[in-house]
Amino acid sequence: MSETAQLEIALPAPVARIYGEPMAQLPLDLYIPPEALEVMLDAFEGPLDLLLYMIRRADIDILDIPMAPLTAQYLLYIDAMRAHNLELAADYLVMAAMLIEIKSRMLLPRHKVTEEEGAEDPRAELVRRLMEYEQMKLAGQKLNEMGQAGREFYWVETLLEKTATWALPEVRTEDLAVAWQAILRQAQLKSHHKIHREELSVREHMGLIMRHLQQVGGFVRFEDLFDSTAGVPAVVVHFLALLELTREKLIEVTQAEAFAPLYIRSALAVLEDHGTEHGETGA
Amino acid sequence: MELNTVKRALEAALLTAQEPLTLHQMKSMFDAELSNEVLRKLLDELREEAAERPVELLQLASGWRYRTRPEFAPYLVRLNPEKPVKYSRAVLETLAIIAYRQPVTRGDIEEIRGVAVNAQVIRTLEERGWVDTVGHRDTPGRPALLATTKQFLDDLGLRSLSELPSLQDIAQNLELIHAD
Amino acid sequence: MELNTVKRALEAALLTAQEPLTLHQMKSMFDAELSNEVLRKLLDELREEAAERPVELLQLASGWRYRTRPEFAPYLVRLNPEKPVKYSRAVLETLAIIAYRQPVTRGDIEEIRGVAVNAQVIRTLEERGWVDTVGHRDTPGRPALLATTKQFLDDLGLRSLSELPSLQDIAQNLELIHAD
Repeated sequence: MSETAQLEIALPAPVARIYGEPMAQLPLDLYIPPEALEVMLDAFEGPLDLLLYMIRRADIDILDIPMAPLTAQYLLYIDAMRAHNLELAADYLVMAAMLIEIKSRMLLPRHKVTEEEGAEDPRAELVRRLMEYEQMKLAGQKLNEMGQAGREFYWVETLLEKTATWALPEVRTEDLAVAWQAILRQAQLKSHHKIHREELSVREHMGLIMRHLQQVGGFVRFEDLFDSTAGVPAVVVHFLALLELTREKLIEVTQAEAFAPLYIRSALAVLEDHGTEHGETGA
Repeated sequence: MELNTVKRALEAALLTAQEPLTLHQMKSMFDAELSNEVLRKLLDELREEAAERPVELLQLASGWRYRTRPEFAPYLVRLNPEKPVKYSRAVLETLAIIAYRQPVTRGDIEEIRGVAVNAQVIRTLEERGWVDTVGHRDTPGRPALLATTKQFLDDLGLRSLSELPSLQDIAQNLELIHAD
Repeated sequence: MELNTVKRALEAALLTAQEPLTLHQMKSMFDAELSNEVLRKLLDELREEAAERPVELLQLASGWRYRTRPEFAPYLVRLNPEKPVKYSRAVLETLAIIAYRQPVTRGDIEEIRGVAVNAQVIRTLEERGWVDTVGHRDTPGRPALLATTKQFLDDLGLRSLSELPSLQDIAQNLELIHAD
């Protein structure tokens, strides 16, 4: 199929000149009413897309593109769109220049080339780009046709009730220090709560004594509160804790007479006794 | 439309729903009217079908949902990709006060923090096994005295409370921060 | 431990997981060593068991996960307040170029499409989690190299890029269309 043959068929005589290119008539199969131009421009993804549309619509062999009529038709569209003041992307104009350049190179006398050297065809790069673009355009459509999460299918995700052992928050000692700092900062208790390391051990032992008293539920002999195997420092701290509990009135220490055994019980137990005496029920 | 297709569609919906589905929502899936009776019957069938499966179909307050049977939780715990949640500031501060000032009452905690202590905060610590009641203070209302437990020490990798960061250091750090 | 319990635990894990599970993750659920062969066999059995159910067990790029069968989508769509996204041609063509020609720069995409690529187009794909930057080309401006993610494959139900429709088939289809 020769370039000139195509030209003669499509363009018998120039009826207009666009970009200096002769135009015979509006190609009927590609004619688009001016009011549809804007829609058309939106419909194409760019000059390659427009060119592909023209080629496929006119049923042209992409490997043997008649450059003259194609260029003429392309320029006609571009010009019509510009005439309607449509914002035309620079890409369309770049393509116009490229088409004109290829077309003029086609018109130059060609060197005799062997079949293998056929890559010399000035259209080769354009054809390669058109084919690559068309492939990607179709690949995009194919991807869109594939099943997609949230459209053609949904992921299964059933409820898993978190039990008490499930992902419990971790607490490190630093977290407690930070928490204490926050308490100090907001309550300005700095002066009130400077507590020594030793005092903390006392507090720990206060808890141990209270827990012991609660388990027993009544009087405990003074000696029984102490673990003689715990070592002197522990015994001393334990005794300090006992004194502190007495001072805070959390426990009651009783002794029947001098040198008689000391008995300890929680202040609450005392309260419950009183409650019973007064005919009330204890907690 | 075949009733079996309806049932399978319901199953698919219940397996993928992020929230329990109401009967109303389930009905909205189909063009054809679905009576409450038929819907109930299909849900009952799905519940029975799940008998041999590791999930069960539950009717919850807000609707129907598949839930993993609890006996599989131990295996799933190991997969847990999400970070464990963190305790709120209220919980951590309450824990710090109980740890450092024990034994304390809820009133003591409120006085130190300067705000009311939500009962849930203390319950969280009790449920974790870190805090318990070691007695009651002999004051009106006989408030519970709270202290930390051995488990608290174990879980924090401490041998005794004296291994907690010293309050003096904490206070000094604070002074330094404010001095800057 | 009974093999059936292992299978049921796997099923429970796969039904609740919010992400596809890898073989490695599945093995970590059990104290006893689980060989790849046994694990594969159990997964195959689970896949067969799902035959009559509205879900199917799929092997994806990042692991195994249950999903609903496509024929139930029309019912499930009605429960979802959000309409499934429809991507523009620009987005789809850009996605195809990234998927088939990765890693590519924005310039490469513009070269193939013959038009400037709107930044929003690439952002749409990045926000969906389908595309991300995997490096930079050592040319002036050091443009970002874009590639598709595992999530892209997961969301399309694929194990690897090689499962994408082949470009050769697409090209052949093209010839057939134009031969008509």
